[in-house]
Amino acid sequence: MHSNKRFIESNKHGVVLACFAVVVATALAFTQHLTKDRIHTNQVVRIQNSLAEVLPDDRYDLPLDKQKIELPDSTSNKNRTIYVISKNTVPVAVIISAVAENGYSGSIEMLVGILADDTVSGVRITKHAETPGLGDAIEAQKSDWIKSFDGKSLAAPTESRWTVKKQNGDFDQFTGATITPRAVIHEVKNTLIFYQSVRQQFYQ
Amino acid sequence: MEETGNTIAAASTDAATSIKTSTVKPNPWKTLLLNGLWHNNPATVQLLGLCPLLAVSNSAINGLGLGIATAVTVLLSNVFVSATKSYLLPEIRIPVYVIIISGIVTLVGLLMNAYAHDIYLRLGIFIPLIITNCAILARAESFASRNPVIDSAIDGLATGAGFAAVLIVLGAVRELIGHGTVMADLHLLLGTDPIPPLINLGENFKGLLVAILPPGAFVLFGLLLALKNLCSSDQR
Amino acid sequence: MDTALNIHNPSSVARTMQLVLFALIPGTLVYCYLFGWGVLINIALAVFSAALFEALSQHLRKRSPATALADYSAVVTAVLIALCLPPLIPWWIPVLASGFAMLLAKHCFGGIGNNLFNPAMVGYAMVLISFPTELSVWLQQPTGLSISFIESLHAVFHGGVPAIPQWDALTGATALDQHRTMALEKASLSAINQQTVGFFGASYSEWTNLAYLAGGLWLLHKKTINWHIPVSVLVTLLAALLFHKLFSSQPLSVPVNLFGGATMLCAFFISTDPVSAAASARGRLIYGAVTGLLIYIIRVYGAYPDSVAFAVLLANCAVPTIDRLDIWLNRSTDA
Amino acid sequence: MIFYKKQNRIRGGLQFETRDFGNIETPPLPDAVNIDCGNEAEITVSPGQQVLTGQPLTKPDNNVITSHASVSGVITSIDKQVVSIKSDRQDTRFQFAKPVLNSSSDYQAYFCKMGLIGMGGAGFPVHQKIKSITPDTLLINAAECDPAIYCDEALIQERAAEIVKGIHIALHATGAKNCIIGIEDNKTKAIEQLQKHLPVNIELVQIPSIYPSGAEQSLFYLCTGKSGTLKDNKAICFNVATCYAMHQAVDFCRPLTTRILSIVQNNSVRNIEARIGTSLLTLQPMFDQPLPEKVICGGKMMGVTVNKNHCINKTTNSILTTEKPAQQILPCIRCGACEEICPENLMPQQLYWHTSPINTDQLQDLTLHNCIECACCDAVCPSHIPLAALFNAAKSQLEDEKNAYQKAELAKSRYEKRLNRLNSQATRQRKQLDSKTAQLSDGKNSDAEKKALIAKALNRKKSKTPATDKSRNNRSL
Repeated sequence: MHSNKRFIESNKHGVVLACFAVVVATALAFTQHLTKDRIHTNQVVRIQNSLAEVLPDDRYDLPLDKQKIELPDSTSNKNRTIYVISKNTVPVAVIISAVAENGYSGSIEMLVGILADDTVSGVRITKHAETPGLGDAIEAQKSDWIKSFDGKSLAAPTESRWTVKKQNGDFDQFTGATITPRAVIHEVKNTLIFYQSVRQQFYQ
Repeated sequence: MEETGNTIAAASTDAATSIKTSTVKPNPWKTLLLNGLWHNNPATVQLLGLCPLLAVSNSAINGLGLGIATAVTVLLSNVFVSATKSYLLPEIRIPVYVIIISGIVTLVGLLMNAYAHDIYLRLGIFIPLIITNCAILARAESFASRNPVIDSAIDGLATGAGFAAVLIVLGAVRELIGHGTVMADLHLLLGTDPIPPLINLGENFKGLLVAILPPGAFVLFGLLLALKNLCSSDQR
Repeated sequence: MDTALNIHNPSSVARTMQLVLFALIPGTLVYCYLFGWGVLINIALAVFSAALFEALSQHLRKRSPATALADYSAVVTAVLIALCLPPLIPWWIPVLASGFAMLLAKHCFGGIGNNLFNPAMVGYAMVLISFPTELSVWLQQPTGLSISFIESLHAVFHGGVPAIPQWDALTGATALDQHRTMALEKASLSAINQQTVGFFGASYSEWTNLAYLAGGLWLLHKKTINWHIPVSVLVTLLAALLFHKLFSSQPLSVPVNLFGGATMLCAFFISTDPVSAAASARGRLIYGAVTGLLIYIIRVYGAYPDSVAFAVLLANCAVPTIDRLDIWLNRSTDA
Repeated sequence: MIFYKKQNRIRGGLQFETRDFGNIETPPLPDAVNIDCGNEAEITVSPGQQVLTGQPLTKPDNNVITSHASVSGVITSIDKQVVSIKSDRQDTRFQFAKPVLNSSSDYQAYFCKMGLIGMGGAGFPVHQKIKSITPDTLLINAAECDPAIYCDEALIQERAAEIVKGIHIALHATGAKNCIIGIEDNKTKAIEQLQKHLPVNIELVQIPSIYPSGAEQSLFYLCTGKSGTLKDNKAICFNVATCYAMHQAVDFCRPLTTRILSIVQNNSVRNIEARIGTSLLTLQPMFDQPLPEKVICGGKMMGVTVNKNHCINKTTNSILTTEKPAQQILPCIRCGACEEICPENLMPQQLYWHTSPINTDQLQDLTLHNCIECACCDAVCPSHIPLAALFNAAKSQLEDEKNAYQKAELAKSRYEKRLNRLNSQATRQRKQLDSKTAQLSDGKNSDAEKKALIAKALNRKKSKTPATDKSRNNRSL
């Protein structure tokens, strides 16, 4: 008899818990439904903004993220994400994701925008763990250094000058940090070489 | 802490039931507000929720963002817990608190994701982690579950505001020392056009980078605690 | 252990600190000989500001400022900070470092004897984290006294030396930093050695390290410091380096790491600070080993070129645990 | 005689200084002496009484130390167990009968009568020491207990033959089979003298001249290599001065009325044989300079500061006028010097940390109870922290706490026992009651019987009530 009473007792707890769970779940489902579209828009806008940073404004049709493809990079055996940018359905530029593995502390992730004339339209760092105050000058918010890639191509400057000034290159180094900029420069160059190998796939 | 919760509960119910005694005692709502904001501040007195506090307070706007999220959560959870306290059987009260709090946090997270997307991304994991902020569970258990809805709401508001205030102050100090600005990027929260910072020491200001890095958070929070204790001891 | 002391050997905190200062003289002189007046200017700035901040903290804590300055501990802290900093660094950096050391690391914890962390290293780490750019500008070649005192003062207070137009070319990373850069870029060990090794250690800083070693040995001889910490730090560091050479493909030069950076300064002067080190002989051996291992780990895998400050501070964190462990070990061996 | 150097060493410790000094001097006979007889002794003399040198002042009792007049003269006053005697400058000796000493108990009684105590410093009565143990080994302590005391060294240098006689008496009195003498290796003259007089069956062991090897525990370890207490090793220890006193007592029937002590000053060391009860002021001629207000009695390390009118007693082994310079106590810098020097392998620095405020558990973990308060740590502390004094205070507080705890435990167990007793009593009563009720309700008693019982009870009550009412009324009136 006693155990029976306890059974009812514990069932009662279950029921109360379930009620709370249902109420909360309903509220959440409702909110999720309300915010779903807006959150999606936010995400799209965000990706577009980051892609747009490496491209001048007037050369593409929205949305940027529709033309997303993955291609293998034979030199690093990794897949690269490539966004093909079109204007009036004609491809005008590509944005290629790149990862510099040999940063001062860990790898540096970035996006490289390349126009149809094979010049760099822009480079932006998306993720890094470089020393604060020293290596983080690669961020566009911290310094203009990253903009020194704009308009460069594999032909100009010549391959040997794709390095820091200390090694007779065309690019500035930062005071106290050479590894970080060198890693970025090296990776942009690699990306350009990769771009050359796959170029004909976008521009028939 | 539980004890203080009890005394507040006792004081407020006393005052609410008998008007005669309330003339002798200070206004219970004022007491509740003062407790949450100063005397029993969750961050500087109870030292609860320090992980998010130290992690995200590297700028005033981050502090404000997490502060609002936390304050809303503690306010809503206090109200909910207080409103449903008659259904809260002792054996299942903690699971129910967890359901309520995690539901509210998810809700706040969704809303922030939708209406303050940049701040949401900046705060990252610390929005869902509000659930683990023991200050909230502590208020639900020690106050809301044994006090009327209005009192609980005020208590939640005071506690949340107290926590948010510490976050904002610490964030502002760190931002000022580290970057030379206060309240930069306010537009990220309001979703408007860029707003200039409240204080801007200029481009040439050489900030102490350590202030916005984690070690600086510990040092400055320690100094903030010392300052708070100094003020409290002066009052005494 | 049979160390019976002569009772007539007068010992006091002030005397200990004075001996430490004496032992730092050869290292300071060599440093000056290599890199000129900037070193002395750094020391002067740091000592002066440390004395000022010490007096200020004593005053704030309602104690007599004079008594605190009498024990020379602030001076030792300041000199250690100054010796870690690059010469010709802007004047406000040694001042700030001294301020952090005295106010935050020393007096916030209750003054001499109570500081959990080595004050000099707290001060240095604070400025290193805050101003990495300034802290990584070292004179690339030994200038000796070729930069005059007035020019040095100008460089410290206004930045740059007007008489030397190629100032930027003159500055660069230390041998240890260059070693790390080249290792990260997968240069060959021989190339690294060619670039960074002088006669027997890291180029140029090998001489300061040798001078610190000499001063440290003198301190050992005077029984001002115990052998445990220096031996433990150096042996562990050496063991870790050799272990790395055996098992890791990443190139690494043992001489540069052993006679480079602040290795010897750390082993004999920084980590031997008694207040922030472990209490017992066995504890000090463990403490030294922790420091040595951390120096290796942070130098090879960390984000800052020389890791001594961080290694010492992290080992300081471990001291209470080491002390507890020591009591526990004592009890279990007694039982 | 076996003579060798032992290689055992204690850990840490302080090195001795070797200082030169002349022969033992005898200061002029004092005009008056003040002899403290101790709190428990029963004084058998009265003011105005004439006493002779060596005459007992108290009744011999196994539990106390017998005191004797150290000069002949008239007792001027007895104040708080201190007997003051005005000397008559005759120094006439009180004659004791030649004792018959055949057994250990004879010796005990005789030593008690002659007021012999351990002269090394602790001053434990010799008769009690002999009574407490039947030893195998007799350890003779020829080492000084403090680096700045030279009285034993002087005694050995001049009176080695007498000491050896005393050792034979001690061997006889204790029944020990073998005997070891421990002496520091820097006392070359004293070692020479002992070597001259020692018979073959006594070992002379040189120990390193490091403080605190003179403590009997360390000395025993250094001489034998055996650790553990003396009692565990069936050993007994006497100081050389004690042996000398035994010789004086047995062979010349002289009670303990003088003692040899060192006067240590900045420029000189003198050893004097002074009468017990002599005031330091009357010893002024023995000092180079005017006596300072305060001097240290009992050695540099463990001595205590006393006033200049202090009187010499049986345990006064030295007077230091070299006062420690008053140094400011600074915060501990954890340099670890104290830990290195500690002969007991303790961690004084950690102990110090836990003495303010006292952390009982930690202090016990760090084995504070093993501290011998040798004050080596004080001597090396660069911050001049009086560690030994702090440890002494902490030890006594720990002791108090332990006692209080034991008392509380005792009271608790008493209370629990009482509670148990009451409980069992209550259970017993309840059982009795239950059995009674069971008897009443088991059906044997019919309803009528019950009614009758009730009525009977009611009647009983009725017959009582008026009386109580009346008394109540009376009271209210």
